[in-house]
Amino acid sequence: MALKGAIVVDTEKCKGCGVCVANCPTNTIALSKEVNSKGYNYLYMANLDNCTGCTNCATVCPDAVITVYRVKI
Amino acid sequence: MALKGAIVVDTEKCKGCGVCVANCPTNTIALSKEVNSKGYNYLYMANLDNCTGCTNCATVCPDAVITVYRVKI
Amino acid sequence: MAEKILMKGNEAIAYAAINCGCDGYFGYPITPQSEVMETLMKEKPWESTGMVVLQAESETASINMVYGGACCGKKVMTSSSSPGISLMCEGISYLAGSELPCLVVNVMRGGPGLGTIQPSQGDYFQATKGGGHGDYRTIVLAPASAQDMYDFVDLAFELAFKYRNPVMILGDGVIGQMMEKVELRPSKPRRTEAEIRELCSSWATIGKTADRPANTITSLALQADVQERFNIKLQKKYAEVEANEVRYSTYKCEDADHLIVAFGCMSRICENVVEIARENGIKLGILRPITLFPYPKDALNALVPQLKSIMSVELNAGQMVEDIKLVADGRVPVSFYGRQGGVVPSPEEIYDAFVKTIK
Amino acid sequence: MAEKILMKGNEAIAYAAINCGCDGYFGYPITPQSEVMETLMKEKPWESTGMVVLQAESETASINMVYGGACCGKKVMTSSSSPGISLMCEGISYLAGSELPCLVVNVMRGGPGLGTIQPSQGDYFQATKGGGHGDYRTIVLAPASAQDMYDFVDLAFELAFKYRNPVMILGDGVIGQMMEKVELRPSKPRRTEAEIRELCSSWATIGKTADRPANTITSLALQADVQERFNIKLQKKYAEVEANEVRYSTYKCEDADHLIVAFGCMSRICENVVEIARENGIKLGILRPITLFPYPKDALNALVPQLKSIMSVELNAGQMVEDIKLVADGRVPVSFYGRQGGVVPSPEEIYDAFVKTIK
Amino acid sequence: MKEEIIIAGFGGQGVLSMGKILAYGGIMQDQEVTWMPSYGPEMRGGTCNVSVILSDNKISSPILSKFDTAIILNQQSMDKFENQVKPGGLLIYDPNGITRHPERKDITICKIAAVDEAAKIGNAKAYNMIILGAYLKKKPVVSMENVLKGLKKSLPPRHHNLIPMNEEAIKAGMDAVQ
Amino acid sequence: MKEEIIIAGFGGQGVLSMGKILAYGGIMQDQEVTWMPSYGPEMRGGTCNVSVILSDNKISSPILSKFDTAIILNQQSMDKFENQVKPGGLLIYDPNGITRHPERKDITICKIAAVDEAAKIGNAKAYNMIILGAYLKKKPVVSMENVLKGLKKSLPPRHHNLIPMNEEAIKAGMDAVQ
Amino acid sequence: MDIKDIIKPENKVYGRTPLLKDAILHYCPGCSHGVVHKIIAEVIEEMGIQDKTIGISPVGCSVFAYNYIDIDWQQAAHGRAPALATATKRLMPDKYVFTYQGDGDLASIGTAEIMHACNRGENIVVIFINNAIYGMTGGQMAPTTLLGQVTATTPYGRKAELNGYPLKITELIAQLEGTCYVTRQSVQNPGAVRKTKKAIQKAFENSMMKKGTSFVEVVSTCNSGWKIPPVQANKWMEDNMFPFYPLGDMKDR
Amino acid sequence: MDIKDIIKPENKVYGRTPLLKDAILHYCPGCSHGVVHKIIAEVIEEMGIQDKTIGISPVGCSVFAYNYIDIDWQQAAHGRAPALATATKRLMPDKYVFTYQGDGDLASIGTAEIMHACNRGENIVVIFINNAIYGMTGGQMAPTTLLGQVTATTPYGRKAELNGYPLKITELIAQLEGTCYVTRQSVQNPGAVRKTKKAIQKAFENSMMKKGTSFVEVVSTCNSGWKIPPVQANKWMEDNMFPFYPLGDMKDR
Ligand SMILES: Cc1ncc(C[n+]2csc(CCOP(=O)(O)OP(=O)(O)O)c2C)c(N)n1
Ligand SMILES: Cc1ncc(C[n+]2csc(CCOP(=O)(O)OP(=O)(O)O)c2C)c(N)n1
Ligand code: SF4
Ligand code: SF4
Ligand code: SF4
Ligand code: SF4
Ligand code: SF4
Ligand code: SF4
Ligand SMILES: [Mg+2]
Ligand SMILES: [Mg+2]
Repeated sequence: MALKGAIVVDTEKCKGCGVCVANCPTNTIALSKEVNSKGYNYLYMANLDNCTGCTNCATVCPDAVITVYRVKI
Repeated sequence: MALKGAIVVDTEKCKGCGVCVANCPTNTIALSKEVNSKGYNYLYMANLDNCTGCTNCATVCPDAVITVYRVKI
Repeated sequence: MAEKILMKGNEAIAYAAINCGCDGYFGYPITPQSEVMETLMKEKPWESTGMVVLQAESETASINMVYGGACCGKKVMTSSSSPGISLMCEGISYLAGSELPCLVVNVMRGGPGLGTIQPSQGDYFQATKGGGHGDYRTIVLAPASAQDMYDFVDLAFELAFKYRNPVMILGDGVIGQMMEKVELRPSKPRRTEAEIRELCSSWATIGKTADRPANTITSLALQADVQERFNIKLQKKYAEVEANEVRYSTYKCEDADHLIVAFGCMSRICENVVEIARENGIKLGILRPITLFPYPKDALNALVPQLKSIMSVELNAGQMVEDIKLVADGRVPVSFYGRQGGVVPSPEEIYDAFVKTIK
Repeated sequence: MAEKILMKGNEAIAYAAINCGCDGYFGYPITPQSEVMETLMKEKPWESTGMVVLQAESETASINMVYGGACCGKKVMTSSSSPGISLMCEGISYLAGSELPCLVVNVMRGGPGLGTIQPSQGDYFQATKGGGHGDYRTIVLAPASAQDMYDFVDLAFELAFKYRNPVMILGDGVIGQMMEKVELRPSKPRRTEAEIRELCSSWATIGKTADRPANTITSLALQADVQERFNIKLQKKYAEVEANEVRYSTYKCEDADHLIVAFGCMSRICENVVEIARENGIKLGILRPITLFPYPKDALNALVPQLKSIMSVELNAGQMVEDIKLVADGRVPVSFYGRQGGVVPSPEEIYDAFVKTIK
Repeated sequence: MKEEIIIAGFGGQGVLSMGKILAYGGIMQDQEVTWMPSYGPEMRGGTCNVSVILSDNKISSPILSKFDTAIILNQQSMDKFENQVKPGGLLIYDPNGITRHPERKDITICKIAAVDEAAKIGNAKAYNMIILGAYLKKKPVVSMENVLKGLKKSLPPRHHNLIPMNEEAIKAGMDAVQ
Repeated sequence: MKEEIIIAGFGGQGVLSMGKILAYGGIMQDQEVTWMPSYGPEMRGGTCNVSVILSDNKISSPILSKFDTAIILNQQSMDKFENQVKPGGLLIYDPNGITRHPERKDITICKIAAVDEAAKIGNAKAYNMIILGAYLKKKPVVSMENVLKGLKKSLPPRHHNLIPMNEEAIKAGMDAVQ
Repeated sequence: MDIKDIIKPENKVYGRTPLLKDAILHYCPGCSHGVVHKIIAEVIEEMGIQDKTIGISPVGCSVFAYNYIDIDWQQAAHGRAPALATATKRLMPDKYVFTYQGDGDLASIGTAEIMHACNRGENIVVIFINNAIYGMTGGQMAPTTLLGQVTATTPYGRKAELNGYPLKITELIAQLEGTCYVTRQSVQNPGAVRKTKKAIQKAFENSMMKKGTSFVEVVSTCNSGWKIPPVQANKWMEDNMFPFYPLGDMKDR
Repeated sequence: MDIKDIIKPENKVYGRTPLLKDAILHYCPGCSHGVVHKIIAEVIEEMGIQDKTIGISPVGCSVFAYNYIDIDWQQAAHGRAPALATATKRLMPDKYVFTYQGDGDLASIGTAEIMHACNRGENIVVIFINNAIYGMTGGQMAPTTLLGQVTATTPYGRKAELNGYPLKITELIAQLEGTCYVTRQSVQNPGAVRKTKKAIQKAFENSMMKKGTSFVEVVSTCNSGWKIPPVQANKWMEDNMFPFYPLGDMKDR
């Protein structure tokens, strides 16, 4: 049984610190080239398929802008 | 060779606390019945002959009012 | 008739605190006011009314404990003497800036520095113009007897909560150390949790419930305009205090040609000066400001037209005299007589000084 | 011509300290003045002049380090901003009470409490009437430019040693944070041990030698009469300071019908108000007190007869205006315009307020 | 009636509590009273005094420079207070420890060797009560009944058993002066 | 001559140092200058501005409510400062990150896409120098020579090697506007 | 499986706790304060004690903690939070009272207040954010700054002779009779975050058991003050702070 | 042999050091302060450093130390002596600088100042008179007051829940990196006095060797505050204080 996950990022509140990226075990996420209205390169799911929904990214996010979803498949 | 001692007390500065008396190994000293001008029962040599000049009394005196003399006999 | 007990002004503060439902006292020993905490510790109010009494590690800690307690809508207080009050300046500024009710008692001694432990009124400026930074005011009550010390505690808490503002009782070594008869007032219970919730739940930190947004006690505003709006609100409150809370008494002012203004212990001593003056055919009266902030400007102003002179008598180098001059505004000569460093002048001495000013 | 360097007022304080032979700086970070210590730490004067620079654990510690250093006849200083200065109130009272020379810099921010870090002049009362307890005074210098910040450091030490009294430079966030050209003055070496011995051996704690009795720095006197004699001596000294050390400047006062009194950054801003007024045919001038204690009473007094109005312009709720009124003494109407909480008014705004007062 | 008294001696002679009993006595007979001590740091050995006022009317100044009565228990206090007795007033003193006796002629001077009296009744702690007795004999400003009431008020209940002993000492003091 | 400038954007865009170089340039040509920053706590992300005055005469008020020139680098600053440009004045802005372009008709408005220009010369850090160039092109209040002298003064010696690169960026900025 | 099918309420496994208010945290990107705020909010939520919890914020970057966690807050003067907490807890013993303090606030100006509150055994929780610097005022040296560390007031690196030694205040606190639980944690990776959360929960629980003071140090980063980007800052912390400030429980009674 | 023959200058074996001024100490009879003053004066005399020694007196009974020991003195604000000493020593590194502080002064209001001066390793000497009470102000509880001990502010005896625990501040000080010598002594008998004197001398010597702070605690009596006569007070101290505050060196580098 595998886990499949997805995250939703509140991009306006993301500050592009990259701490989540460094803690993602599946290389799912990256910082965008674009900036939000605060001038930050916000987080997005670069490799949609990789995410296992492990919640690591959300756990370490200082701004609590990541919501994690997971299903068992 | 024995030691013989004597002390001189600055009776006006003595406060009659008795700490010296408690620390004299030879029971030489005592507090007077009379008071000095500050109202204290000052120290005196009650048993002149006992003193060995060991300096204990002077060492513990908080008011540094005892001078100790000693001769070897 | 209520029982009359012989007690020091400092003891009166302690008994009054227990009696008027004070919730907490936080203090640090300093002469001449240590009897306040000592009396509380002897009385163990935590076993009777539930009042908390704590010896803090310093005056800085004391005033910040008061800050914490005041945040909770509790009736809390501290007491100290001049150097200790200086250490509270930051804290008092915070309390005023956070609009918190509390009582600070200063039993003044001679300064500056370590000074002397003898009576003084050298902290008038500090108390009335703010020892701490920024534009704030504390309501300042000046007791002249042990009974005042007793009565002003309850009054102070009433005013503190009415205006959500620190109140200071500005006594001195004479008033703190002297024993007099004190008549005890009927006792008030401490406020219950429910009463506090009712009275203070719009601001106090008593636990955020679902029916209201979280309360925050703070004196911080990063934006200048936000801070300014707050400052203006504060000033409005102070204006209201000035309009409503002036307290003073007069003695033989009806026909007075000359006026002594004096507060605290000096107002009593000056009553004897009035007797001497009147024996000598001089119509002298006394205005005693009971609140130093708000200052009894109107009362003084109303007397000015009938007066030939005003003399301020203080245990300092001349502080309240400035507030008198601001009211007199050039219409009548204002002089000053004071002793410093803990020396308390006798009525005769003051009379002699007074006579010189009118010659 | 000496080099002119672009620097913040805060940096100017640091460079001036090194340059005028300051022996020690003790401080604690606080906005908007942290650049003072940061600049000193960058410049490492301990390697050049031998000046000691130490980050203390608090403002309380800082001012007491200053106390210790001042006891040794050294040129020592601290700097802080409003809440930090409140924590120094006890220490400053001790310094004054022990007649010690030192420099305290207050780069004022908006209060009360934590307030805002934006510019303010809300600590005028605290600085001039004594934030601490007891009757003491600090000499207070009010800079209006980075150059003033630079120049006043040396001046402050001169005055501090001349009168053995703490001197305060009372700046604000504008003056501290603004960069301007500063002309550096010829540098003075730190005093040598021999010079200090020569100058201060009658009082400083530099080691008791056989040729003199031991020196004790203290502000304590148990007997009230001893303390009073000391207090009277202090007051005499302050009177001397008032007689000799008043500093102020005037701007277009010769023909002025109206006067603005303003200090620090506000005195500069008000120069623009004068321009606007004169364009509108109103003869307005400015008196800028440079020393806030001693206050330029005589200068102001001399102007009163020619004036139709005086307005005090301050970044607070109205503090210096009291000192103006005490001089005006009812002879000319005195009004007040102020902004608070860190808001700095524009010349236009002040002009509008001024015009209303003379209508 | 108004009586202004200074009581002065060493710390430890019971000066303050003597004043307090007197003040409480005044309260018992419905008078106004003030009790104003000299106060200092804790360290023992210094002098110590208290001024007490008993009055039928409100008391203005609790700070006095002239007294109706001075009760003086050591030399320093003699030096300080002898001249502060009002003409016609009373000076009571214990000659023990006094090196210069009072010289004024315009006041009543009364000696009470209270140390000796205390030794007589075998209670050194009753020293101040003996002095009080001497004073009350000279100036019965407070009745014995009210003094005892005052004593009761000023002592904590656990010391009420000492009241009879104090009464005895007061009486001894009364008897020791003319 | 008197020029009153506001430079406003995010912290990190080099707003303060741009102002500083300009101020130092003024000093190099013997003018009076003031440089007054908005200041706040350290936390990143807020807006940040500095007003600079260059003047041949003594400068009274360093606090301004109207400016000859506004250099605007984000939307918040546009909202705040567009209306504070004096009639006939100059508004320079970087359209990058601007959602509402300036609307005033009584002032000169000048766009400079400095982010793109910086990318072109391959040096994102030179962003503020490009803006400075654009400004100096529009208002040559300080000569290039004095700007470079100012740069030298405002950079610590160990960074003097960066001056040529900065000069290049200023020139690129000059070229990027008409 | 399409992402749309995953992102459904019933599949949510982690989200922002409602105890965090909607505001954008004013902290710098990557700042540890945010993580600690979040887990405090989660603990309060999970324990169901929102209406019983009083927070006391310091002077320091986290002065504005009150804007983020949806409980009643007191904002203390610099260093004095333990004094406020003492009074608050003694006057309302049925409340959970915690202070949140930086290293400048707690270990420098507030040394006396924290030592004495802990020594009295006040039944409060202390959360101590040790980022080895003064963040708010622009990166000056803190008592906990490491030797050699560059700050605005130690531009050449902290030197013991000039600036004193880094202070292990937590080790001292652990020895005070009044503390019942003293631990040092961090929040740079998911495991660390979870441990810290557990520690904070335990501390809150202790405070109702009259066991004394619970003290949770969180070794943290201040990337702005350190002038190191967030991810590298976490690495720097592991490499430099952890050897000097080793993680783990120091006391648990 | 007649006493007259013994009392001759050449036979003098112990007398008042000339470093003690002629004044009568204002201390209560039997107070430990006097003994410690005396041995400090002796050490300074014996080391020949009168002209190089600066003393810093506290606020407490010993505020007047400057009236007794014939050296230059600074009188510090309550608790702040270590701050004065820090500046004094840094500005005049060739001087011997010592503070003399009571337990209220050092361990209560002055906690932050003593901890930080010691942690910075200031090259000063600290003499700490622990008499477990506030002597000067009339016998209130000190941080070092024992549990159960009766004082003016703990009239029923100190209770941990109400008044906190007695603080072993010297144990904490010993752990600070900046201290080189930390010892606890007493002065109730000749042997103890001699040991304390040696400790003080060593502390003074250390301060010129740039080894850091030397800290000498003297467990003392306050017979007035304790309301126990002097001789019994010494006994009470041995029976009650020594078990909790054991004598001896805690650190000697
Ligand atoms: C009495 C006082 N002194 C100084 C300051 C300035 N100040 C604000 S925050 C701070 C230090 C912040 O450092 P820390 O406690 O470590 O918190 P951080 O910002 O690192 O989280 C200082 C010194 C102040 N506000 N009040
Ligand atoms: C700021 C301040 N707070 C309080 C006091 C009052 N005070 C004087 S001495 C003292 C405590 C003395 O106790 P300790 O330090 O133990 O010395 P001891 O008298 O026992 O030798 C206090 C609280 C003061 N002078 N200044
Ligand atoms: S940790 Fe949070 S704030 Fe940082 S980049 Fe990731 S989502 Fe954005
Ligand atoms: S939930 Fe786990 S796998 Fe998915 S993005 Fe976050 S860290 Fe990566
Ligand atoms: S120890 Fe000294 S003061 Fe005490 S009784 Fe003996 S001689 Fe007198
Ligand atoms: S010198 Fe020794 S023997 Fe002589 S009196 Fe003193 S203690 Fe006794
Ligand atoms: S300055 Fe440091 S502590 Fe403050 S918010 Fe930024 S990273 Fe966090
Ligand atoms: S009160 Fe205590 S410490 Fe003070 S002098 Fe008396 S015995 Fe010594
Ligand atoms: Mg920090
Ligand atoms: Mg003590």
